[in-house]
Amino acid sequence: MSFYEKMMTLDRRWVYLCVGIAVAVPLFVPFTVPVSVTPEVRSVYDFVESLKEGDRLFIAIDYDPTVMAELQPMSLTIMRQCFAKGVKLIISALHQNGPGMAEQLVSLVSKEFDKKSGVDYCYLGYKPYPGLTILAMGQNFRIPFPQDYYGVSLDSMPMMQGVRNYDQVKAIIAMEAGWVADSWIRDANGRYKVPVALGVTGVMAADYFQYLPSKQIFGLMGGLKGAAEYESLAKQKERQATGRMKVQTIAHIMVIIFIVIGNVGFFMSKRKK
Amino acid sequence: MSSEVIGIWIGAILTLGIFSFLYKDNPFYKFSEALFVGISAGYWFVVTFWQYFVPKFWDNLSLAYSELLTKGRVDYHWIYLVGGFFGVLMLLRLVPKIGWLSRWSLAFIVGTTAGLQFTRYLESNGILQVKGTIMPLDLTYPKPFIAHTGFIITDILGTIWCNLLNILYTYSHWVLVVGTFCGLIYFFFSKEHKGVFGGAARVGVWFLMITFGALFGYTVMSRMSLLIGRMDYLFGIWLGLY
Amino acid sequence: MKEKLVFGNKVLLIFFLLLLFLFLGINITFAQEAGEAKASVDSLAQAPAPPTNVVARDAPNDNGHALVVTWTLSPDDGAGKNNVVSYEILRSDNPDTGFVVKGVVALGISQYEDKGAKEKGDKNYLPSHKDFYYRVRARADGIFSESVVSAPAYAYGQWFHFGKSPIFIGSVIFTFFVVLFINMAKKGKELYVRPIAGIDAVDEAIGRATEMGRPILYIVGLGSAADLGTIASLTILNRVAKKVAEYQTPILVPCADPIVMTVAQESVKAGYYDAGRPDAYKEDSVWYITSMQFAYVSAVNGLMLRERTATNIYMGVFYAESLLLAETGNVAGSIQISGTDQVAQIPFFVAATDYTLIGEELYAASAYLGKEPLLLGAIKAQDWGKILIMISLVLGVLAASFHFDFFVKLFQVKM
Amino acid sequence: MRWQIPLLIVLLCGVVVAVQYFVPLEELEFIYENALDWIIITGVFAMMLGLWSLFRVSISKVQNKAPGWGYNLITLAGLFGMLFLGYRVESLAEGSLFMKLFRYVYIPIQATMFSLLAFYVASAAYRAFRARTVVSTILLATALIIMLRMIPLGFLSNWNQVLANWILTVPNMAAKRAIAMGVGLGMIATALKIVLGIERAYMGRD
Repeated sequence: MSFYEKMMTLDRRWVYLCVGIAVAVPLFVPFTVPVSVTPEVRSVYDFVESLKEGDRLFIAIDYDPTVMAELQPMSLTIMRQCFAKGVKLIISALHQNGPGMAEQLVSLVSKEFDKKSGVDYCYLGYKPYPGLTILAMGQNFRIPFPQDYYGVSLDSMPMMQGVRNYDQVKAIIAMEAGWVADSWIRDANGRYKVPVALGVTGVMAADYFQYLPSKQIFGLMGGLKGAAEYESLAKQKERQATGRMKVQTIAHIMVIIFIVIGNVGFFMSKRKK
Repeated sequence: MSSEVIGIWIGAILTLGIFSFLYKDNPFYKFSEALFVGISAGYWFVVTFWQYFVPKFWDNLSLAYSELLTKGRVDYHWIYLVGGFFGVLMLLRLVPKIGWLSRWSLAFIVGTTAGLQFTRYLESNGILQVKGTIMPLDLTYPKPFIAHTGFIITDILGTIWCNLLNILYTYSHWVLVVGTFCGLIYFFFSKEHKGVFGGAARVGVWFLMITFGALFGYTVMSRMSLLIGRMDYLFGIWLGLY
Repeated sequence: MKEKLVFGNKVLLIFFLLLLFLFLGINITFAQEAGEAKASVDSLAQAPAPPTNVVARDAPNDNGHALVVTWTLSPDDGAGKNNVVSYEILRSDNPDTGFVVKGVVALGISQYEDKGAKEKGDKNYLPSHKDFYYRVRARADGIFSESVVSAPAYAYGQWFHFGKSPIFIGSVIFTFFVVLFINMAKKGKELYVRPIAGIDAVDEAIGRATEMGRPILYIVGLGSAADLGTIASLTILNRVAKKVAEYQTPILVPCADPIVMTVAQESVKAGYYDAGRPDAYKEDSVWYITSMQFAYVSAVNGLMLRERTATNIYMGVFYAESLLLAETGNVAGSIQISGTDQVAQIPFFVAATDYTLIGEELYAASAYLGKEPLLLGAIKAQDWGKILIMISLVLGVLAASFHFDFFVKLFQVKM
Repeated sequence: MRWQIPLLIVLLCGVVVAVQYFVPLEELEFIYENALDWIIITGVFAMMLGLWSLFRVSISKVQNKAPGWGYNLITLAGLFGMLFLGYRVESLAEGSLFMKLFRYVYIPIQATMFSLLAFYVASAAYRAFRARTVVSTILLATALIIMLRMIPLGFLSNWNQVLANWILTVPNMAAKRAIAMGVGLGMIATALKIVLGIERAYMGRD
């Protein structure tokens, strides 16, 4: 059997071994794979980076623990970036199973930066009817949320003085696992003209690109890859998504290498005949 | 040692047992497989029994029975006996002479679900798909984000590529309609795939292949994630290496 | 057994015609006079003007436990003071008192369906044939104003769901096609069906297994007897079993669902019976393993390598296990033929098996393999269904391109 | 009798359920909802047939000392162990030995079986994705375009992303629709054949 024919008929166990190594080794060896940053992620990052101390940003955490792996890194990175710059955050959680998870995240990051509820951030929590809540917040945050998640009145909070509705926030960055994303685009951006950027799961990403050219959203982060791109821009210490993405990249390269080997073998041995 | 630690060890050893199948079939795998089959069949029976049989059958009938005893009236919960009747007929298969009675149960299940699926799929796979495909053949599909994303169009290749993508996006509706149409022609059974008709069927096959390739490529990521999860279990939770 | 329809086609046609008449004969219009709604101005200064013209009527196309409330938007909704945020819908069975909020809708919306439960015990129970009154509130920031009470309305069930008319018409047409072509087939008209590669390969694959003296493995998939793909697969199994019985090759059918197992047993037994060898059928050739997806797969994978099956046939409903099965079969060097209606799994079967029946081909195979005229008639009906779809597509796309949207409305299904 | 009654049941059940879809009356809904419950109950009874089948096949291998009968013994041990431990409803609560077996034996094996797909996806791609014909080249090319999204290629990645999005939303959608319509027609034809009593291989012969 010629060399090229061998390339075509490698024992499957070699393939298995290489895949195993490709997945296992990157878990141990610290190295980075460059992530090519797409413009739609960069525009989110550039926007957050352009915020000044004291500016207010609205972050929507509308997912539940089942999609944490993809969306949590985005929320985490953006919140850290904001707190480091002294940007004040208003955070809502409009997914039924999400508020507890979002609360953990908020308290974790606020402790890291020693930020205080009501002064540096305001966690609103959950209200049913997301579409209605989003519309009502366009009038006044206090309609759906007279108090925050912890039961503190919004009027008593220093950071909420003079903050009525979306007019007083720079933008909304919404982390979405479902149709609530449409409501942010249609209601918050469409009706109240507040800039919206989305972080969505990998499967949803393809459906939301269409809102970019019409500027209905000014940025989009899709799945693990979008999260890894954002992490590579933010250059923070903890990079959950990058770690996972690194393994995915190596594994995909491995699969592609095998496809190439098979095809090279196929063409070269055909040419010989 | 806590039961958790023992459990993790057992899980890890069985995990390795299944992985060993990649090399070749061996006693280690056979053991894991045999245990897996037994436990899963037992688990499934127990769960179905407590979560379906008891609440749906037993509880309803005991309710009917207690109504009869206390109030002396026959209430509608006795209707669950019909399910039990068909169930018992099913078990009659084990009695060769009257085993044919189990056909009644099969007839009931298959007939009911056939009636159910008939309207359901006519709607979801027929009417709604046609409605979704009826779209104006205009060129207003959202353009790609070439302008938006600031592609670097410095050389000729870049320009050609950008124009190509633009054309693809511009004719999206055409491609969608033509693709669906040709795909349907491929599935046409009354005529041999020859001539113009065969050509259209061929285009249909191309569309099918694009879909299959895309689905395959798309799935690789989620399959790799599963393996990463197992590696985490072995190296992280079991061995505690990171 | 006589291949005779138990019920004549004429009876069926009459039945459907009757249904059609029923559908045309029912009077659908039912409207109630709207109560004159006077705007009651709230004492508070910033309150929006109340909604007017509140009308309640029975919700159409339902089982009689819902009412639809409509109103004219408050003048301050999107205009005027522009401070309306939402509307609240209140209901009571007494026009004077006892109004409770039943629902909330966003500004700009002037309709609400008050859907109650049909169970008496439910706290959301809404009885049929009982009068109810409605009020609608326009709510602004911390303040609201209320409309006057609507005229009474009661809910009742309907005899036909008009929102589903397109589906009804579709089912009448398709049933007509099926009955027509089956009648033609019965009268002895030759029906041509083009060769399908995967189906022709089945014979060859059975022959190969016979030559090698090794068994054939037939996997019905993970579907239940409620899945039509599984029923199609069981029909194919019947034809395969007949050929297998003729060639005297052993067949193995491990199952993942007890009901499917019993049906598969009948199906295989029938195949042996058709081949004239009912005594050669072994009850243990069709058995049950477990219903849990991956446990089932692990057992089947072991089986393939240990029994060294020459031919593996996968037909029916498959999920993620498709590639696990097909790759292992590949390792074992078996000839593999697959077919599924699950789009997500077709790519893996295409990549890892020798022949794949794609989507509808699975259903065609069940008729084609037997070459029974009655079943072939159904394939013709499917083709006519496709012709009808293609005509609708062409006309619809043309109509839509010239902005006649009536054509799309023909396919509008309202639930 | 052996044939007429089952075929009558099929026709009656099929027509009633299909008509119920168009007639929203409460009375029909009641029958329909109960019929679904009856199917579930029948299914639970049928489960015993399944367990009996598994038991009989395993025990006959053990009795005949067929090759590998020891493994059948393990299967039986697992099966009866679970049945024994699950004798009361409290066994389904977290922390019982029943649930521990599920968690530490069933879940790891299940997840590992599933993860074998990572290896199989690679070996299937290696073997099948060869540019032999036009059709297989199209298959190969689209799979590559979609997979390349995960790999950093600088500015090429952006272009590839745009192309991949188009493939996923346009031609992919077109073919999926065609398949869905075909499958739908096949399904409703099969359903009709069943209800009309033309398709009856599933009931066997005498």
